[in-house]
Parts: sequence; structure tokens; C-alpha cells
Amino acid sequence: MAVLKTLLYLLVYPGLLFLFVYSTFAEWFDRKVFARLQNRMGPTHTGRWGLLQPIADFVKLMAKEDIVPARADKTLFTLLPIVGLAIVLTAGLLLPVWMSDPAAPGMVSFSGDIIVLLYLLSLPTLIFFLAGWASTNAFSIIGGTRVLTMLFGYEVPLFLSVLSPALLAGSWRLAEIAAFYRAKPLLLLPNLIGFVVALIAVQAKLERTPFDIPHAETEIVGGTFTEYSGKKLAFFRLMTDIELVVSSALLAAVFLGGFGGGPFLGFVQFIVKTLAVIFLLSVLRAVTGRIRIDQVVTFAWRWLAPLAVLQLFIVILIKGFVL
Amino acid sequence: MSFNIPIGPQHPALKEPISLRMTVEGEVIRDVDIRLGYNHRGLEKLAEEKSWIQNIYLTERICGICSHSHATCYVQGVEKLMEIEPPKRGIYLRYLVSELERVHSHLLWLGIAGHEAGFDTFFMYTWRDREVVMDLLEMISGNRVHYAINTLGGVRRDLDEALRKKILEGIDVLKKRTEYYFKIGASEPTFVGRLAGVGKLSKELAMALCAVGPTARASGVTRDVRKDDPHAFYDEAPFDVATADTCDVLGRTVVRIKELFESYKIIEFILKALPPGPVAVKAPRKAKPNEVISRYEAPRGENIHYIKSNGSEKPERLKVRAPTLANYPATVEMLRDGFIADIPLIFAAIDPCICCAERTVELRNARTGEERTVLFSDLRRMANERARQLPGQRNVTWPF
Amino acid sequence: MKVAVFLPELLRHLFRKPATVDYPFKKIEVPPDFRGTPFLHPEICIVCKACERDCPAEAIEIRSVNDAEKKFSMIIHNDRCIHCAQCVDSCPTNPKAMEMDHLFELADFDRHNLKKEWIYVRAVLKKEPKPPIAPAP
Amino acid sequence: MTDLEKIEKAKLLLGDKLLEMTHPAPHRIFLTVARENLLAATALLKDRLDCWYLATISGVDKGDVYEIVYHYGDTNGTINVRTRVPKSDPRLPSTCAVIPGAILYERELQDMFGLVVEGLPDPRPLVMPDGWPAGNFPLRKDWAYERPAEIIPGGKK
Repeated sequence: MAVLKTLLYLLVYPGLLFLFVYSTFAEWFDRKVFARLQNRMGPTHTGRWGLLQPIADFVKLMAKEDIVPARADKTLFTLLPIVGLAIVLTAGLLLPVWMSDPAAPGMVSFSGDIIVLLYLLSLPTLIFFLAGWASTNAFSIIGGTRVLTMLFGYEVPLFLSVLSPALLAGSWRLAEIAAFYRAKPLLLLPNLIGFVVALIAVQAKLERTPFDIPHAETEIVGGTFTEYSGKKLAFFRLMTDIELVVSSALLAAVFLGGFGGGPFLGFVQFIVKTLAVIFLLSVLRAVTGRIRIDQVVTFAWRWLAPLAVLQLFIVILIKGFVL
Repeated sequence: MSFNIPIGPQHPALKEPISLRMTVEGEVIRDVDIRLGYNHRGLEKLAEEKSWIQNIYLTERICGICSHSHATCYVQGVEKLMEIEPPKRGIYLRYLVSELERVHSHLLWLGIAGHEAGFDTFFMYTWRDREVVMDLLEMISGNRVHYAINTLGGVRRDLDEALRKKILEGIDVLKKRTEYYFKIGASEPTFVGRLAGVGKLSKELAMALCAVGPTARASGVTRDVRKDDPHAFYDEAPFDVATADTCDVLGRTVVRIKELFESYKIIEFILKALPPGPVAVKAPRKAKPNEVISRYEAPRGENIHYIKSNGSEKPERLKVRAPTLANYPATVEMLRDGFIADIPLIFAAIDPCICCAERTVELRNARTGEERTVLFSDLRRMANERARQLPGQRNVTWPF
Repeated sequence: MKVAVFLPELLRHLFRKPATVDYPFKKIEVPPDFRGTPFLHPEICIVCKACERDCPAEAIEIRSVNDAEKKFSMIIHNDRCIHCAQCVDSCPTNPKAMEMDHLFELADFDRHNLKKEWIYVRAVLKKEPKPPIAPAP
Repeated sequence: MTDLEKIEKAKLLLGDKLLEMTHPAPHRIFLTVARENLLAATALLKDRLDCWYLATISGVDKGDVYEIVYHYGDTNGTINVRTRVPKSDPRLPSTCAVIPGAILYERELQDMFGLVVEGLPDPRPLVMPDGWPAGNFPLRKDWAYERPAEIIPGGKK
């Protein structure tokens, strides 16, 4: 029975199937919002309001010819999309989808899971870099180096800003952090700076405008994914979608608190909160143009990192004097 | 470590085929080779086999975006050869279309600049507003791209009062939108940060390399055929030559937006002063032996046609120089020592129309065997000997 | 310093109707003067071949089918046509024998389907009957 | 500067280098110089008559000579320098040393008319595709293009 439960947990909910469905929905939502902001329609034809469009894209890519360049490192080239997908799926399991009750948490909730989640979220960046490097294409290599260069910019602000609320809550466990803020919702307000910093850093992590530098198509064609096609590209795209869901869920859990109300309401809250974060990310995507790689690093260290440190100070002060 | 990256002949940043071969070190471009010849249609040879009337439509198809400018340049030259004078209303209508075309071309370019800078929202908005002028052109001429409004001795279609009102309304909408773009679009920090200080071209270099159009005007070279060598009614039209002195992509953007306002002014002038009367006179089928140089300020710069007739129904020689070709040597200079990230912007900033630039050869076998690229190093050496280059200043900081 | 200057405009658009049209299902009307493809009114055509001579794309082909009956065939190669309407301008008859329609969705899988052919008998220009010349007194 | 002033100044500048001068239309001045004097004339015009902007170079096949016209845009019109190159000796000095922007047009001349532009910094073909047969110069009048028969792919017939 336990085995069956684990399998169900891994494959159906909140594992593979749920993440697949929800991430495609998130992509649809992102695309639709992006399009509407630009006065366009967005996906319309596949399914009601184009809801099935991301799935159709996925299926189409799965059916396409899969080409491995002759000079590429074939093992690495083939392995990377699968490993990457596995990593983000694992990260998805750690999300507090509905169980924010610290007494009976989710299956893999443990002290320090926020650290593990952050760690799992940095791994895709490495995967992208390796994917670019393994392709041995000039564009991919440039894309790969850009991925790494950007990593040095946004990773520190992201960690600092996500860990500040955890510090305030006094726990390294997502469920406990959510429970803490459910008890004291007013304490979410001091974390506002951290939320903004984390939003921007997550945007950079997800390589979306203005940080879509590693695959800026007008400069370096497909960037890291230039040589990828067919199933491998489909996996990579799915991976990016799931990464979007996981990172926005992380931000939602840490910064937006929770309001309890049992499994069903908790699940609805989870959806609403993540969609709100995705909406903000889409607006950020629509409102900016792509910046240059040197501008990313300058921006991250001149603005994001100091703001994140400021957030940390605020949290420490509150913890020392108010609580 | 330096390596070569090929931009083109097929590349997302290029809407038409051209090959730019970059030698890059990290993210910095060290050398650029340009190779032309992917888009040759042999138009100049073909023009010698077609009659004067057929050539109107042939020259119109030199370019898809500035189709009217080539046809007008050709037609006003041939009218001089045939010694016919189109009626005033015809001339006004012809240049009404040409100013509307300039508006559409510059709006298109603004969108492209946004797209190349990864600012897709700007791209969508400008192109949405460009539809206004495209619809007007369709109503005037019957088609969105190839207006075919020119004929020898005037224009082919007249304008009625309702359409005149519609154009004025459309121009009002566009004016508001353009002001908005000027105010807002040019101050969005991520966008301006990408444009400012990129693709420097000093005035001396622009002159030595014979740059034309907004590229030259953004470097402070005040050249505009409409002012220097006024054709048709441009000596009476109220407008100023838009220039900038920043010598970078931001300057080229500013020049184009300013030119939009100048075009609106000219369009309103035309519609207010539109004289009554016929729109065309009958043209003969033959032209006396003569030669003529026809100049026209296309949206991308000066367009020059050299037409020679020998008394028959067909031209003896039609030489077309499109503005993009004149801007290639300058582009190479602009790209050098830039970042990879700036390639699409700098290249787009000359508003390249490769169709225009390449039209001369009958291309039967386009297979590329061994590589033959054009080395511009020698050109650069010569240009540097003749003109001092500004020290390469780059805006690498976050712009606020 | 300005940040996100486009934001108000963006949020306004979120609640506005899209500017695009759901194209294959909904279509925009073309203006009345739209230049579509040329077609022939065979009953007026006098076979002067002005259109064939002036066509820049060599898309018009007029052949004699039967010399005795003055029967001609005109083929318009729509795969070559550049829709410039010069044939309409060149047509000397009144009303014009050549005219443009409003079609713009012309794509086909087979270029042969794009050919349009008319076989017709040449029309004769109607002349005003001349007033009889008064006989000299 | 009016056309007449320009004409006077050009006469003064070029002296006996000037073979012929026409003024067929307002703002259009055609000068003819010998091939040997082309470079000197170009330099003079550029420095003294403000002809720094070379619009283009056209070539015309006139039977036994090629007529090469350099179109300069000056402040308010064009000055066109014409030179004749005999077909038997198709050589032309390069003006790149004076006007660097001339390189594209001169290379185009080489491709189109089979002229040899001497002193060109980079004499490789510009617009011809690779594998273009040598000795084919499309804009010569004796070069004719044979259009291949049109084959329409498709079902019917």
C-alpha cells in the first residue's frame, strides 16, 4: 500500500501528471496574459480559449525528427534533457501544495526543504550550460557562457531574499514558514522588498525578458537550445514550464503566506497564488526589453544584491526588536 | 579565445539573406566580413528588355517596404526623359503616397528595433499602429504593399473627399501615438540602455564612407535630397531635416521619429493644398535619346536612378542605387568592437533592405561552393587614414 | 529615473479588445477599390492585345483559336500575375473589358488551377452611325 | 552655389583635363575627363567642389567603349564625371584612395562589365555567386540571358 501511495504521489499528484498539466496551464496563462497585454489574442484555436495549445506544442515536438549533431557529445547531449526534467520534477515534489499544516505535512516535507528546493532550482542553470557546451555550436557555446555569467548575477540576491522570510519565521521548512505567516499575516509586509528582488531574480533564473539573454533569438539564434530538436527540445520546454511553476510556487509559499482551510481550499489558494506570481512575471516580461549581459551583472550587483541585504537587515531588526 | 560566428545568410535577426561573418572574442566583435549576393534578381539587365511602362512595376518590385520610392524615382526620371509634365494634382497625390510610405516604413523600423532589442511589446504596439497607415494606403491605392499608384505622367487613381477626411483622421491618430512613443518608448530604461552608445559612427567616417539617410543624419550630416535637390513640390512643402548628433542607434531612432512628425506635416500640407484637376497626362511610348539622373529621398536614404534612353520603347540602361548598399561600409565600422548582443540592433539601425541593395545580377546558381567573403579591413584602414575615429566609448552601465 | 514606463498602457490593454482578427474565421472587408485578380468580359474584348503587350509579368496570353470565326482565347496566368492592374489601364474599350475583382485568397496547391481561360469571339467596336453625306447639289 | 558658379569653378579647377561639359537640366552637370586624369580630377572635385559623397558609379556599354559615370551628390545637385574606357583595353583606375566608399561600386563594375579596376584594395568578386563562369559579364550588351523553358510542377497535364 505504501508503495502504491508513493507511486501515486510520484506519478500523479503532485508528481509528474499534475505538474505536467499545471505547467502547461501555466504556460498557457503566461502566453495569454502576455498576448493580451500586447493587444493580441494569444492562443485561441486548440481547445477552449486555446487551453490545449502548450500540450499540442509538446505533442508536436515529440513527433518531430530528433537530430543529434555529429560533433556533439552524444551521451551528455541525450542525457541532459532527461536529467533536467527529473531535477525540476523532484523540486516540484517539495512544494507545499495543500498541506500547510506543520503537524501533518506533505510526504517529503522536512526541515531544510527550502534549502534543498533552492539548490534544485539552481541545477537547471547548470544543465542549460552543459547543454550549450555539449552541442559544440558557436551559438550554443555563447548561450552557455551567458547562462553561467548570469548565474553569478542573480543567484545571491535570490537566495538572500528568499531566505529572509524564512529567517523571520525561524524555520527552514516551507510548511512551517507558511504556517508562521498564516498566524501573523502582517509580518508579510516587511518582506515586500525581498519579494520584488526575488521576482526579478526568478525572472532572470527562468531566462525570460528582460533576461532572455542566453537564448536571445535575434542575436544567437536559439542560444543553448540551438541544436536541440524533437523530443529533447520538448523535454527542455517542459522543464522550463515546470521550473516556472516551481519557482512561482516557491515565491507564493514564502512571500504570500497561507490562509488555511483544509485540502481543497488550500489547493485553490495554491493555484491562485502561483497564478498571481506568474501574472506578475508576465507583466514584467511585457514591460521590458532585453538587456545586455554586462547590464545584467551590473544591475544585479548594484541594485538587487544591496536590496536583498537591506531586506535581511530589516528582518534581523524586526526579529530582534519586535518579536 | 576568438572564434567565428556566422550571422546569416539565414538568421532570426535578418529578415533577408545576407552573410555577416563575425570574429568574436568572448562577447566582443573583432572583425566583420560581409558577403553579398544571396538575393540577386538581375533587375538591371531585365529592365533593358522591358518597356517603359512595364519597368514601373519592375522597379516597384525592387523592394517590398519602400516599393513606392523606387517606382517614383524611376517615373520622375522617365517623365523628364519624355519631356512630359504631370499635372499638379497628380504630383501631390504621388508624394502623398510617398510620405505615407515613409510613415509606414519608419513605424515598421521602430517595431523592428524593439524586436531586435527583445522589447516585443513595443514591437506589437508600433506594428498595430502601422496598420492605420497601411489601411490608408490600401484605400488610396488598392493594395497594401505594392501600391502601383504611379504611371508615366501622373498617378492612376484619384482621391475623393471622404478618403481625404479619412486620411486626416488617421494622421491625427498616428500623431498621438507617435508622440506617445517618443515620450514613453524612448525613455523605457531597458530599451534606451540598449540603444544609447551603441554602433558609433563619427561624422567624418559617415562622410568618408558615403553613408546616406537616417544613418548619416544621426551622425550630424545634414543631407536630405528633399531639401538639397528638391524634386517635385518639396521646395514649397514645409518641413525640416531631422538630425541628431549622438552618432549611435539612439540617434538613428530619434531621427526616424522626428521624420515621422515631418512627414505628418507634409501630408497635412498636401491634403490642405490639394489642387483640383486631372491626375495624369498621356505619356508617349518612346523617349528621345537622353540621360537623366533621378534622385529621391527614400525612407532609408537617398535613392538614385540613372536612366539612359536610346529612342526606343525600352531603356538602354537603368542603374539603380538603393540606400542600403551605400550604408554597408558604414555598418561594418559600426559593428566593430561592439558586443554580440548589439549585432541585430546595429545592423537593423541602417534599416537594411537587402532586396533593394541587391538587384543586379541574374542569379541562376546560388549554390555556395568555396567561401568568398568580402574583407573590409582594407577599407577600414583607408577610412581611418582619412578620418579620425572617435575613441570607442561604450555605455556599459545601467542607464539610471 | 523611470521604471516600467509602459506599465499603465499595458494594464489598460489587458481589458481592451484585441487589435488582431481571428483571421481564417473572421475576415476584414477589403476596400472597394481593392486590386484583386484581373478577369475578362469576353463580350466586350476587341482583341487589341494592349493588355498582353503592357503586362509586366507576361501573365496574359492571347491566342487565335479559329481565324475564320475570329475566335480567340485569352489565358490569364494567375500564378505569374502581379496584380498591378496595368491591363485594366491599358484596355481601350469603354466600358473596360478587363476588370479587377476583390479576391485575395488565391493560394492553391497546383499552379495549373490558377490559370483562367476564356474562349470568345472578338467583339466589334460599335461605331456611331455616320450621318449620311448630303449629296452635292 | 548655383549651377553656373559650379560650372565656372569646375572649368577653373580642371583646366585642360576637362574634355566636355554639359548641363542638360537644372542641378545636373556632366563633366567628361580622360581615363588618365580621372583620379586627379576626382581628388580636385572632392577637395575643392565638395563632392565627397559618391552616390554611385554607373557603367554603360556603348558598343566599342564603356562609359563610366561617377555620380557625386554635392550641396544642391549632382555632378557627374564621365570617363570612357575602350573595350580593347578595359582598365580603370580605382578612386578608393580618394573616396573609400567607392569600393562596392567599383567591385560591382568589375563583376558587371569585366573592367579591371586597378588599385582596388580588395578586387574579389562582390555580387556574383560562387562558381559563376569566368568571362560572363551580364551588363554587357552582347551578353544575353536565355530564359529556360518554364516547367510548372503539378497534377494537370
